[in-house]
Amino acid sequence: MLRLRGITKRFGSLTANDSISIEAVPGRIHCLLGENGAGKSTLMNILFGLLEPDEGEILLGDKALTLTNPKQAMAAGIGMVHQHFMLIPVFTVAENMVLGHEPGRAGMLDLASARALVRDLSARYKLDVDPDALVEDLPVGIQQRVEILKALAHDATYLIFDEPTAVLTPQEIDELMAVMRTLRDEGRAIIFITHKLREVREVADDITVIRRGKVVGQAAPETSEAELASMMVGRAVDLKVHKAPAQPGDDRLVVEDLVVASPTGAIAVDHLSLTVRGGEIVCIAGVQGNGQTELAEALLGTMRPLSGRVTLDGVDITHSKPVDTIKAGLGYVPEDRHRHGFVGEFSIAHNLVLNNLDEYSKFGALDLKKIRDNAQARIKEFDIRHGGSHDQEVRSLSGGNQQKVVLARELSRPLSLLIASQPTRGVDVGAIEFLHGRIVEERDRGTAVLIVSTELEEVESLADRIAVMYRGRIVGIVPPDTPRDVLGLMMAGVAYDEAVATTKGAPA
Amino acid sequence: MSQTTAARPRPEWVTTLITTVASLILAFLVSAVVMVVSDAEVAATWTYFFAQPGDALSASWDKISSTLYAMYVGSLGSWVAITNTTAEAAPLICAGLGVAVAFRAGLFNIGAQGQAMVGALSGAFVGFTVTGLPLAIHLPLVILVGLLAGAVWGAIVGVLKARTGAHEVIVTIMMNYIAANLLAFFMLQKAFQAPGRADPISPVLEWSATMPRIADTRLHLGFLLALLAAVLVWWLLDRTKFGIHLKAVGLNPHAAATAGASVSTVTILTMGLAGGLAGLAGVQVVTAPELLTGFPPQMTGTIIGTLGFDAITVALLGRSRPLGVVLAGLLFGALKASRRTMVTMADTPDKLTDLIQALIVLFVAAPAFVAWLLPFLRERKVKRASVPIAKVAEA
Amino acid sequence: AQPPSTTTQSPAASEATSSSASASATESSAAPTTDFTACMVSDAGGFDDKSFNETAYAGMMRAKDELGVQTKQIESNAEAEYAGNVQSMIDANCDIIVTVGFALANATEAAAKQNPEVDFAIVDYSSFEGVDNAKGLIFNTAQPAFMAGYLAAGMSQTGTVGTFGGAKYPTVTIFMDGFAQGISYYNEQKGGDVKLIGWDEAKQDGQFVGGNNPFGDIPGGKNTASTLIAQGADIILPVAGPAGLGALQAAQESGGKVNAIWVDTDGYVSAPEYGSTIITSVEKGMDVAVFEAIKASLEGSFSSDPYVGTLDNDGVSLAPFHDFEDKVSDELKAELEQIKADIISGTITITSPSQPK
Amino acid sequence: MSVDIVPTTVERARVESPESRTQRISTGVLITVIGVLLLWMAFTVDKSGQIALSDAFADVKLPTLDVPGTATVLLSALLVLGAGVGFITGRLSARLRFVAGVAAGAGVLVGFIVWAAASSSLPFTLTSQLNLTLEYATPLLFGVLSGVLAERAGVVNIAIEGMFLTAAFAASLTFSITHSFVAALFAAALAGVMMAGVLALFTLRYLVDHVIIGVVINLLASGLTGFIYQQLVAKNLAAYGTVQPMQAWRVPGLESIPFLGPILFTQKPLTYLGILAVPLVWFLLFRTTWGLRVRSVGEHPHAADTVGINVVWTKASAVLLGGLFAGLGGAYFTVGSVGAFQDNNPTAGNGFIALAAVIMGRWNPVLAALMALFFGFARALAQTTKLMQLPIPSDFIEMLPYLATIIAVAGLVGRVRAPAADGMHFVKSH
Ligand SMILES: Nc1ncnc2c1ncn2[C@@H]1O[C@H](COP(=O)(O)OP(=O)(O)OP(=O)(O)O)[C@@H](O)[C@H]1O
Ligand SMILES: Nc1ncnc2c1ncn2[C@@H]1O[C@H](COP(=O)(O)OP(=O)(O)OP(=O)(O)O)[C@@H](O)[C@H]1O
Ligand SMILES: [Mg+2]
Ligand SMILES: [Mg+2]
Repeated sequence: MLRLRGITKRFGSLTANDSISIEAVPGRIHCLLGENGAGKSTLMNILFGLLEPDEGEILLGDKALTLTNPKQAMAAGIGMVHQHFMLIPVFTVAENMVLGHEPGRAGMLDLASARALVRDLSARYKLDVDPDALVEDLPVGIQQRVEILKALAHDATYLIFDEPTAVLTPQEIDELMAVMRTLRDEGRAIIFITHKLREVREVADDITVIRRGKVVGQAAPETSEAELASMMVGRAVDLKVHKAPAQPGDDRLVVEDLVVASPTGAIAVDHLSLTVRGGEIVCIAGVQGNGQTELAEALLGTMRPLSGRVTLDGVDITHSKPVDTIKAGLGYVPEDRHRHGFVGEFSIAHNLVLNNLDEYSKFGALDLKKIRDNAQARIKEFDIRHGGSHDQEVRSLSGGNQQKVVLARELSRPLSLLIASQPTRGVDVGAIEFLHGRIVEERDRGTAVLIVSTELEEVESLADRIAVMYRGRIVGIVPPDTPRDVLGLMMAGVAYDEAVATTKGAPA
Repeated sequence: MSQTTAARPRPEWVTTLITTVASLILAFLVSAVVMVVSDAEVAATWTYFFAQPGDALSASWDKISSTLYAMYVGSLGSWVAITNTTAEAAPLICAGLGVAVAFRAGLFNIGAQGQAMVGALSGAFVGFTVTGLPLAIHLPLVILVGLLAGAVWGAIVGVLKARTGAHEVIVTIMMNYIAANLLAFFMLQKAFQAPGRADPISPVLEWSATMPRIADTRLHLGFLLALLAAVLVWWLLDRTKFGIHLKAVGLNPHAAATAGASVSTVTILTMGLAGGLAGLAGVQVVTAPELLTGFPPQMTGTIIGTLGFDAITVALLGRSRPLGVVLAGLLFGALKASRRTMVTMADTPDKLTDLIQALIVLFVAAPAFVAWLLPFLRERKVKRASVPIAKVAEA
Repeated sequence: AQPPSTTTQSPAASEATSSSASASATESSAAPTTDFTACMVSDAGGFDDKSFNETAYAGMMRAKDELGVQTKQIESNAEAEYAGNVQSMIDANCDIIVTVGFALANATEAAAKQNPEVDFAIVDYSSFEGVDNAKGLIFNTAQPAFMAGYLAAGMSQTGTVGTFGGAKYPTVTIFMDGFAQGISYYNEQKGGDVKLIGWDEAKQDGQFVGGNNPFGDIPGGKNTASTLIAQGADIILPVAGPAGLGALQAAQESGGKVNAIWVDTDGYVSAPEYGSTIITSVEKGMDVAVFEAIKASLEGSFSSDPYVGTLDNDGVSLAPFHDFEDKVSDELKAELEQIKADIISGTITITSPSQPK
Repeated sequence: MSVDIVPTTVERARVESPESRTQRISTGVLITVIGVLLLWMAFTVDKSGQIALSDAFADVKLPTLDVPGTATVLLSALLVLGAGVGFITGRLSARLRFVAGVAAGAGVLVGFIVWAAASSSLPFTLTSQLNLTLEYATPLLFGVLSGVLAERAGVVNIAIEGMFLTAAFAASLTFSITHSFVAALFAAALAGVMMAGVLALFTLRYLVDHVIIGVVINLLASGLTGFIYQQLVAKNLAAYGTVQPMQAWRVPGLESIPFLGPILFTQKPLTYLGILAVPLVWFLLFRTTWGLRVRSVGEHPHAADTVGINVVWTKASAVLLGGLFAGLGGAYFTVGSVGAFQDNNPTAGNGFIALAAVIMGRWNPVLAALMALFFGFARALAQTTKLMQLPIPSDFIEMLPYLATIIAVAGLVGRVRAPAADGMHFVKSH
């Protein structure tokens, strides 16, 4: 049995872990719950030797462990799947698998046995991967598989899974649950972190809830989702989006036969056609990496389509540059906000006008007062929490507030089309409530709204219509009340009718 | 009460000021050590330090103090010396701005050297071939031509980078060599040579193409132009849409593109601007009058010296901020101005200034190192009120 | 920009110059007997260029040793420093200031006009019109180079000889012109067909080390010489300052198949490690000229008439053959004596656009 | 058990993306323009060109080839034009395009060399050309390895020049004192490692921007060597500044192979060392555990950290080994080729050219070494043809290597992908 006792970790003045005690018992799955930034990953990183605690101790049996390095953790039988991929994209699966514990004599790299190791492991856990594939060529689901195999490679007794399901399809999640159960039955201890309460209820043997770095309680697997959510956040949360039925108007965005290739030449969007009307929300559901990003970028103009036609309110914008599509009324919330959403080193005020500078200039010079006034207004309107001034760098804001800056910028000018990719990824529950409300408000103003999301919950609660995307094509457009199993199968490329038939045939 | 005041963290600018001053002092200290160790005569006195410590100490002190005094005389010791400093600083500031502007857009412009060469060559050419114009027209024309030539030279790099993705570091290095060869070629053409001479040396520039100066000093219009350029660059970077786009491209090109900035246009214009500023620096070199002669040095193949490379150091020390570049330019200008007196008054090789420059930049760039060397500079451990934001690579 | 000329430094001179090369203003330690100060400003090469700055410097050092004058000097690192450096020597109360190289002409002229009480001398530049306290020191090196060309043509086994310069300056190409004409003269006299590569006299273009540092680039000099050797040249005249040392290395590596003729000073003395490959040298007596100018200034006999070094006044000359004393035939030696006499008497005229007028 | 419906790898139709299309067409236009130029050059010559296969003083004289001028240049021009048009029309498969690229390169070379030979009364000396190539490339080979090693570990290395310079000085000084090549090389390597140590210390420990510290090291090297030279060496050249440069070493037996012998087997020991070091570094990087770790810290240091690799030391080891190579390369500028250190910038920007070769060679030691050779070849070509009195001013011929490099990076190499974490700071945190 592995026990953490009184672990405290501080980052400057922030106490990420405040005297936390939990334990991992072989043969049991222990779920850790907590909102964003609660300190779950920090605790796990301490357990894996990546961070050293300021106070507290780790006990294996009744022997105290000093973990200053992952090597020691691995030697003690601990394995970890990290929240963010810890794979090297340009290495092969086999190379990633053995990195740090390379087989071979006298410093030589023995790739043959690395490959054999991969094959062994994937046969043993029925997780199929090609040892010679480059990780960057693999879909995220398979990359996650590699991560899991990597954690299993040393035959660890104690396994940490830090949010492994965030990037998986429902089917893949089922598969992972099965693997976890197998591992538990083999007598391993698992610590499992997830934000999806459904999963918790499905596999957990024990549940611990953490809030602001402190353990706030234990729960039984039978506890209801609403109860768990309020334990996490510390107040009652309304998980439902309230919206009136859509009043769709004219076609605003019309995409016909669009083909987009990635810079490497792979067809990412494959003869896709889609129409979004004013006053409706169309959600594109799909597993990450099926062309959603390229579609959004092609609409914005940062990628050049190979063929096809895009019109916005009747105006051809197929080959328009971002500067023109933005002028034409396109609001764009990118998927990866750190990379595409804002300039971290710029102030909040500047980021709030970044794509609309002409509006805030006089005779070529910036109108500083207008920019400042705008910042103050938006900060108030969107409740952007900052450290004191609108001159603060955006990178010093928390993730949720960064996302609010991006949305505030896009929603503060008249739009004809709003494209938002993963608008609430990594945002806490309270903020999600608010942002969803704003998006619905934008719809009700007659704007065409296109949401790209991999979160089925979000898709279901926002969409007026759901377009399921698979390998660059729309597999089908379905109403928002379509069952999850059907959506899941469609996201794996199965056509609607067939998916309905399959789920009927084999009730879950 | 006093307890709370002590616990308040220093404002950032105070910390910056302290470390910068400490860096300067450290750089001079280390240079002094090198100076003593490598001077055979002085070093010899240290071999019998324990017998006669006075000798070693006084010899070392003489060496160091005479050098420092000579440096003071050369750079600040008189009105003329001060204007010598400003005259040396002017081209450094301009070229430094050229490097700095590119840095802000995420471009490493090693090409200020070549850009200054073409700027100097074309400016000088207009300066000695065109005759009969009044100063009010001729000099601006010379400046404009040199600036444009530099801009074109820089923009070529921008175009290649934007259109083909060619790495600007490679291209600017190569463009430097090409500029040097072009310069050598033109200096052998009759049209560029002083009348009656086959040497690669140009005629003296027309009086009307020379920077006006305050009589009997080296304070000339060029220095004001350099300051003006710094103000303009500041305005452009901080107060215009283009400036925002430029900085955005430097900090996060993806976000800039998403926000509607054209990364290629910004790249081309920035390299053009950078080249123009370096070209202006070249013009400064060939139009600034000498104290002795009253006219500028004649154009030759190597007139630019190492200006373009010094400019990189100036930009780095100035942290790519216009004000920083001006201050760094003045500091390095003063060091340059003191080289002559170092040699004539203190018998110290003028290469020492290179060493001092390198050490200054090193210490300024590594505050953590300075704090390690001088632990007493460190702030007393207090619980910070604000969480420091280290730049953490996103996984 | 650093004009022609080459290495040089006799062992004795090298003692004298040993402290020189430091870029420093050294007060003479050899007990000055007078408070007369002679000063020198280098061009961009610096006094440690093993080349003409250093030769000129050696002249000043000789004045220090033999006349007991005090000395000061300053190096220039770039063109933009010339005027300032000359000014700093005026500020240092010098009595005569020697500037080295044509590039300093304007600064020297202005300084001379503004400071009539100071004497000036400039190496490789003629006197200035209407300035009577500045003396030009120039050298008709085409004359000994003519002799060297004749000699090389007579000594070549392959019938091909080569030359190259540092950069295409008149002070460099004058050697090459003289050399080329010497070879033509040999072909004319003997009906020979000796070919010169590296310099085309008619086009006034040829082979130069080039680059940013043409006179200091030893690898460049060596590679340039290698290409000449690859083409069959067995005698090479490098006119490239220290870069010419590369040619000596290339010659040495050929194992006796290729030899060289040095310029500026007697290479056998200044670069003894390559003595076995040096047939002779085209000497340019800068040290003598500088010494004489300082002496005249000290003695009050200074005039602004240009000093022109010629075969006649021994300002330029062909150095002894040293190791090649036995290999040069007596006949050839006699012919060279005759040529020298003919040049002095004007029977042979050498034309070069770079010649001092 | 659920069905495995997710494919293991993404296999999708591949087409030409707009980016690669632009790249292909600009390459094609570039090649075509050069082809047209060659075509015109073909008609400026009216005699045959002579290509000498051995130097004038070689022990074994090989015949001089007599190549028809106009015809050969014309043929090369057509080859180049064909390749260019092939690129533009886009009819070529990827493999054919590679072949066409190589053919165009060969065409340009042959065309230019024959044109030069035919325009001149002198033969083109091939042996000397190739010898000079190695001469110029030797220090670059070492420099390139230094750059590749550091940058593969994620440390941007613009300090190669500074390492060269310090090592050149150290080698010269040490040889002057000890008269031993071994000691000189040892000192040079040590100097390189020390400069690399400064780079490693300040980038890894004090988190200084890699570019800044690189520039500082170059300046520091110039200041230190220059100052000590003026203070110490110049005052006693006999004791501190006399170096007998390294002589070529003939590989017994192999040196007498006609043509190849005088090129490949009559070189300085440092040249052999440089050539051998390339496969060695390749082997270290791609076939050893250490190499895998070095590449991992250059791509994703946090991932390496999570498997227990000591990121900082791994990076430091690569940078230091790079310093050792740069040190050997630096020695070439003094004891390796011309003798004593001169205070006139003896390394002449070669460190920067090595850096360019690293980028052009896509951070791969073998490709980068080939780029170093390419650069050496271009400089040698300028040197060889300068003598031939071509109808181009020699200053323009000297631009050849630099123009060729720009054409290569702009037209052929294009956008390159650096190691993902190159230039980033590693702070332990998750
Ligand atoms: N290296 C660090 N330096 C400073 N603060 C940190 C560091 N690592 C984490 N934090 C902060 O500590 C807190 C806890 O972070 P942690 O990653 O453990 O949260 P989490 O519970 O895993 O959240 P999520 O659900 O988003 O993964 C956060 O506020 C985070 O910003
Ligand atoms: N590496 C770090 N160093 C210092 N402070 C940090 C660091 N990372 C985050 N913080 C601070 O910690 C606080 C919480 O940040 P964090 O990004 O974890 O918020 P969050 O709401 O959990 O967002 P996300 O879900 O995107 O992680 C913020 O005030 C932020 O400034
Ligand atoms: Mg978080
Ligand atoms: Mg986490």
